[in-house]
Amino acid sequence: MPHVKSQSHHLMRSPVLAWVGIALIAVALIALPFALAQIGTAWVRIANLAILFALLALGLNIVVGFAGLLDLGYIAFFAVGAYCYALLASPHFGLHLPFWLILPIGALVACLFGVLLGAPTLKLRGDYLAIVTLGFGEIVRVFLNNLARPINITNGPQGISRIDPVSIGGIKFNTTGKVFDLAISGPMKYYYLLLIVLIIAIVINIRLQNSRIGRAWEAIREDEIAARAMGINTTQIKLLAFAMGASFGGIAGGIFAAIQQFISPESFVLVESIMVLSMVVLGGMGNIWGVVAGAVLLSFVPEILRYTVLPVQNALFGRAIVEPEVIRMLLFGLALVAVMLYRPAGLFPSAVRRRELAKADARLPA
Amino acid sequence: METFLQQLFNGLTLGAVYAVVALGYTMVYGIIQLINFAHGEVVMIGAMVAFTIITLLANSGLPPVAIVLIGTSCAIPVCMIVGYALERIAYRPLRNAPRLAPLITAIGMSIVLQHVAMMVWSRNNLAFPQIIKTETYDIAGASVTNIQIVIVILCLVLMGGLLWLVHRTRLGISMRATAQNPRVAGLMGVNINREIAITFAIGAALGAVAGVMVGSYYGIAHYQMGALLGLKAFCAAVLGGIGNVPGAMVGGLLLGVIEALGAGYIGDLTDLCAVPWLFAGLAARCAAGEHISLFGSNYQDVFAFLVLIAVLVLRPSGLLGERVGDRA
Amino acid sequence: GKEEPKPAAKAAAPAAPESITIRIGHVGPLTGGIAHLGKDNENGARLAVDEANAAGIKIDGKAAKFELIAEDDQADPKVGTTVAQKLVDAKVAGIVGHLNSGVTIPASEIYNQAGIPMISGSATNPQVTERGYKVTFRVVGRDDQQGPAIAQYLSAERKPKVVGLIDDATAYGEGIANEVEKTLKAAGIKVLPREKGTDKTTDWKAVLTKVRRGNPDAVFYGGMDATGGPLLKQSRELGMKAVFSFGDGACTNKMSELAGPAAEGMICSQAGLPPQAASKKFLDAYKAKFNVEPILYAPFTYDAANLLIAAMTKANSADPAKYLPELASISHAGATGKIKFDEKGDRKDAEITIFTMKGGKIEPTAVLQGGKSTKFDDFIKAAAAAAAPAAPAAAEPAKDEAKK
Amino acid sequence: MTDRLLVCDGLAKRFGGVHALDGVSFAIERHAIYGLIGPNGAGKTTLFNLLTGIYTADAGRMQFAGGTIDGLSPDRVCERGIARTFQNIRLFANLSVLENVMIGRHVRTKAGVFGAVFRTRATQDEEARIERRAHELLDYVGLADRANDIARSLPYGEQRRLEIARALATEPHLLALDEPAAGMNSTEKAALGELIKRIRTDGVTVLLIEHDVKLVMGICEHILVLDYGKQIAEGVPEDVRRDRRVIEAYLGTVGDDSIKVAT
Amino acid sequence: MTKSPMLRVAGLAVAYGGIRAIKGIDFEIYGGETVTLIGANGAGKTTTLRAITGLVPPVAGSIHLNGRDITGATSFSLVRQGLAMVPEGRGVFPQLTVSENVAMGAYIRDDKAEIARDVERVFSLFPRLRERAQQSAGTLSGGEQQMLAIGRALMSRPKLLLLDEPSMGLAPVIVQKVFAVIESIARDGVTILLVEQNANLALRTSDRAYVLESGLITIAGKSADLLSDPKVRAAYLGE
Ligand SMILES: Nc1ncnc2c1ncn2[C@@H]1O[C@H](COP(=O)(O)OP(=O)(O)OP(=O)(O)O)[C@@H](O)[C@H]1O
Ligand SMILES: Nc1ncnc2c1ncn2[C@@H]1O[C@H](COP(=O)(O)OP(=O)(O)OP(=O)(O)O)[C@@H](O)[C@H]1O
Ligand SMILES: [Mg+2]
Ligand SMILES: [Mg+2]
Repeated sequence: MPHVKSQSHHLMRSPVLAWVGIALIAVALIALPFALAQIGTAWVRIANLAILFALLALGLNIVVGFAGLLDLGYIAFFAVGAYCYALLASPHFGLHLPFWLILPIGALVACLFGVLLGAPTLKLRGDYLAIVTLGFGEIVRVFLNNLARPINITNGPQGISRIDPVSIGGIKFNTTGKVFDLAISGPMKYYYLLLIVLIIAIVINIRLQNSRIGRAWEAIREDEIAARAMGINTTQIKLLAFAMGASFGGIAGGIFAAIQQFISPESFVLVESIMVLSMVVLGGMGNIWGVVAGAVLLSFVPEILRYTVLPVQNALFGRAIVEPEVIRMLLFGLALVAVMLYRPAGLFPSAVRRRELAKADARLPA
Repeated sequence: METFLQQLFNGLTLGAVYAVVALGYTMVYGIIQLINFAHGEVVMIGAMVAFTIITLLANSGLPPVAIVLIGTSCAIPVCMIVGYALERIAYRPLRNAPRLAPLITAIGMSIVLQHVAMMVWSRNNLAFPQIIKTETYDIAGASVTNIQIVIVILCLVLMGGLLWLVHRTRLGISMRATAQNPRVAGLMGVNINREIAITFAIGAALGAVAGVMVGSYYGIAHYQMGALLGLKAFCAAVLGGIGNVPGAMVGGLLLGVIEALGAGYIGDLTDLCAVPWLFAGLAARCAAGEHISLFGSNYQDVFAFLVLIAVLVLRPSGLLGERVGDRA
Repeated sequence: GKEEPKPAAKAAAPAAPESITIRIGHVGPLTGGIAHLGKDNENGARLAVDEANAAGIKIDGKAAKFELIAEDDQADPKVGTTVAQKLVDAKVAGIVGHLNSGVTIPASEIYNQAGIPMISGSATNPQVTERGYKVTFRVVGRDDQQGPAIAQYLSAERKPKVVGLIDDATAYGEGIANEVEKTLKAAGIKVLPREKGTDKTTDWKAVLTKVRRGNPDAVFYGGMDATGGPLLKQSRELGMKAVFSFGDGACTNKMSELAGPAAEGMICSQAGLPPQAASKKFLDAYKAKFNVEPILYAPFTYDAANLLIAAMTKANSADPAKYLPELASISHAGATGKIKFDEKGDRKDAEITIFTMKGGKIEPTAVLQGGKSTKFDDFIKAAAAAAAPAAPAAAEPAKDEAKK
Repeated sequence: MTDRLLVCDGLAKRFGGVHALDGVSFAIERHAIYGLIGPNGAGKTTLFNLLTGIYTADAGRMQFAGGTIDGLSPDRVCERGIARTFQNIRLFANLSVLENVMIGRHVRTKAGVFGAVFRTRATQDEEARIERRAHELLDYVGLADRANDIARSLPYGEQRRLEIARALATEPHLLALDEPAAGMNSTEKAALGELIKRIRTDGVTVLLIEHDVKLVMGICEHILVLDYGKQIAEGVPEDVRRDRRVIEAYLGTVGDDSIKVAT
Repeated sequence: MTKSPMLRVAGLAVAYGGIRAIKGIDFEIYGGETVTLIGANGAGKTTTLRAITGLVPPVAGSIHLNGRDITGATSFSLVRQGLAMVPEGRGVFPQLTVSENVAMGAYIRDDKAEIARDVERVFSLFPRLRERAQQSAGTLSGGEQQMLAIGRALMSRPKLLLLDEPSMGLAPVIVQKVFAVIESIARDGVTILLVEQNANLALRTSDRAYVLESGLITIAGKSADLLSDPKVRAAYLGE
């Protein structure tokens, strides 16, 4: 009989070693943007996007991975967060609230939207829930795209520009600054900001997962009827999942708006929801580290391909045989397929998913 | 009234297109409870192949209907092969994997199919040669074209054929049996793999027909055309109750009509000038003959999705979907 | 494989140590729904760069070898900023692009910080140049130049009483439709409530039926040809007789392919002078090189790239800081007519050409400039007379074309 | 007056044309083991589903521990003190045995998001208590050494016992067991019978659906027999066993003799 | 019975994800026999049947049907060789009607007239099914579903019928009925392998029996002998 050990047990085995490991990782993460900047500042931006997506993936993981609710409209919460920030810190309404004030507002509003989405859909399962959430995502986007008349709220497809960059304690995040003799570019500053937010998000995720709430999510994912019979208020617990997931999206959206300084509804299309979902599934649903890895991987792979496809072709054939962007997309698509074929439960499956998979005869009668 | 009738015809045609694509989703879903997210791409390939053939033969002197038929009969086998390949490569190995795994491979295959199509047929919007003369008929003041009529009829015929196949033939019964319990179906002597492959091929053939329909009705094909169409059709299938043949039909037609009526009437329904006492400030502008609508045709998708959500909230397994009561 | 092989560069490098490589970036979507336009834009810029290389331009006394770095922004603002940074990292001297306004705006923040000039050949949203960035330019007309122009032409020439307005709910489509609406209303013409589809809509019948109810004499659609074609076709199927008019996004020959005979008589506008008018040379070269017709904005990106090169040549430097002033004050006869920038970086006195679909091809009918409409033939004559010595190459072949 | 824990009055439930339950009334006394038998499709499981709020009754009233439980949602019913097991085992199959029982503690604990995220003292204490109690319960049903196994990997009989442990974790007054002995052999059934008796001794009232006549007759004080949704007999095992209608509908024509054969 | 066995299982081992559920068992069944397999929960009875019908691949050993090696064959091909199974939990097709379920049993056959005759036979064995012919199988009660599963299995005219716990969850009356039918099938010459928890009943119905314990066969013999074997009585008959 296989014995299950919670993941934390491995780390706990030797606290000293664990701390050394953590310290090493911390140093590596702090040094990372400098290393990346050596190759090109673009890589720092890519890293930032990767972290942003990791935040989104962590949020979606609560809904999909923990609670087992398939959500295809997750990007809507990202959009809500981004628009909250944009409306409260741009010339559009002439409001310029500080970053640390808007972020919680964005999280709260996104959270409300999460409940709004969750409430009518609680009875739906699986693919039906997927389609409703998808519809919800589209509804939010269409509203953002059209709330420009009769009263101009979102400025419609034109988007909102000149959004305030993050500014904390007088430090502007969009310009290059100096710490001692070290030049720290805008993207680098955002990297550290994002990293801190990500770490907080991971800690929250881990703590939620190993809590009474986390167990309740697992229960409804495994068997909703049994969960209800065990006294779990599934309505509340599902709404909580939607709300928590949505707040992560809202926060990520706010930071996104600040980094881009321009947002428009076309950034919040269905494909983005699917992308985030792919990160969650491909990384390993339910496993926090897997999900983060999935986000980082799917953010980096296309960019790495962008940098390598053309040179590789040139080296091999002396010229581009097939257009690089076509190859990039083909390889990306194939990579998605290949990973799932070889690791159907994701790259780093959670223990629970692995067990699901081990049940080889999933639909054998009783 | 004319306008209403016109909108109804508009919606029915659009809905018929959705319905045929939705049938493809439903066939596959019906048998392995899998959303074949790459079905839209199969439709696209169907349109593209037909485009190539029809363009080649456009000036051959053959009667236009013959050309379209030849185009369709070339598109069908190609799509069937694509459908079969999809099943073999992306779905069969994952039959026992967690539910979301095939979703991701489907997305991957969609990307691949799109970009292969882009290599073959270029990035451009391809204009279908308009070889079939559009005849417009006047029905009680509403204009309907010959192509529209053909589309709606074809859609009904296809559904009828599928219903017959699924409920009256041995293949159909064994397909449904496989859907409900593949292993026990195997114990009855059903070759499940073959059965599933056939279903994919049938679904893909429907996709091919849909592709030709879309291409020749709208006159345009593009390597990404499948995505949105697939999405809408998928919604239609769910609306009707996914896995259910008449459901796909009803869902498709309904979605088409909802969209048309939505586009046609949301503006009127939310005309602020209709309730002048509510918005006194707008009185002057309204008096000038302006219509100030809160929402307009731009919200037709919202409208469609809201109806979809409302239907699902009231009937959690779609309009005609079997309510599989979760027995405790 | 349309890319040029580069063995020549390798061979030339050791022989002429005096050469410098100047990188010019081009960005547009090469994948996604409007990838064909992105490729078209890239081709335009590539043509300019190849021509410059063939011309053997010398900068700072060295043989300048221009290298076009083409990137795919997927029409996605996120990707756009990443790619922008990649080009900045690659130390490009200037940028041609991006295609979409929505991507151009955030990307220009990055170019602005890096001080690298950027010229878009297709971003028409006013916001692109409204933020006071010194390095942001465009050679295409703004929505608020083009929209009023086509509206003026429409109201002056066709005298409609009621006009229906449809757009595709994109920044471009809605933007230009808004401008058209403003101008029409100012002219006292009744405008029906705005109808919208999306940039992927192919079934317009519901929307058109609604518009039909208002009995418009003319309809304007803000959107691209891929959606405009079906729209036009379906309007005729619904028995609509109104004149249909479009902005530059749908001002292509594709319209007649997509709409068939229904396209006949539609009118549309393009910023600048049409290639036929300004430079047949461009058309021929493009066709010769890529074996296809330019689709839409290629002449503009061609001009944009040429502008960068011309400014560098004039400043005798590829250093952005040095050639930027030259660029800002440049006066250049391009494939789309004469180009000068105003202080915002927009094209000064941009002409807008009005086309009419005749026999399946769009043909220029009038040129609008500063609110004044001139018949195309008259304009060509006047231009030929006035500028014969200055830009013969530009005007002469155009005249031939116009006479056909 | 005897202490009646559950009183059901005129319960009815229809599915389309099927009268799954048709005016069923009965009462269960505190600390009893109450049997519910009847042919397949008689409505036994449906009765459980009404009781635990999974279905709502078309008619009838249910009084539990002095208050009504009509129309309560399953989780509220559980909170009131009714726990159940399922005919076709519904464990959280991919979770560990221990986790399954810990989830059972959900309804008696209260830590929320705040507590989880900030790991407050109170939350940590509560977690420790949950885990300790779960281990105790596993020990109680004899699964102590299985705590870390995955629920699905347990043999049938142990899965049944785990379901009981999970149900007990909710601290019920009434434990409703739906065919807990299905698929067990005689020896295992006997052990299960002992467990049920012990649960009752420890103060929990038991409502038992079972087709194993020997087991039912052996441990129940009182038995209700349903057929086609109607109650056809009620009483002590000896009487029920001799009831003509029960023999006809359920036990089989050969009467007592069949019981021997069937066990 | 001196002929070669109809079914011969030799050295069979089956594993689920590395854990062996069957650890090498040998047994055979001769034509016309009814053989019972008893054992505690999780002993591996179902797994044995699954391996025979090709639902799980064995990791070792061989299975021969009528002298032909069928190890690792797909289940649909085995049906054509005369094998049929009533799976644990019945496995009716819930959304198909009773008639369609019965028709599925004859999936491999083409002789319309004969099929009609067999449908008749099944309906006369289980009159209840005739009453419910047009009802979806999912709405049948447990006992009716069990009858349907048996009737359906008979439709392929099997030579070897495998039954997995046919009495599970059934009311005593129905259990009697089901066993009566099994006996009548056996009288018609169908070879039967019966897996049962209700050891008493199973041993009374069968000719020979095997006892499976933790994946190994520990006792084999005549059913009547096993009924009186004290070890068997203690472990499986609850005495
Ligand atoms: N969700 C449902 N939808 C439709 N019919 C149902 C549903 N639940 C139960 N039934 C029907 O109600 C009747 C009673 O079913 P129930 O499950 O209560 O029987 P039972 O007494 O538990 O039988 P068994 O001993 O076989 O478990 C049956 O005819 C069954 O088909
Ligand atoms: N799908 C599976 N995955 C993992 N282990 C399994 C699986 N199916 C059965 N097992 C294990 O294999 C062993 C044998 O199981 P099997 O179902 O064959 O037993 P059985 O004798 O039929 O028992 P029962 O009386 O409960 O039906 C058990 O330990 C069981 O837990
Ligand atoms: Mg029951
Ligand atoms: Mg078994």
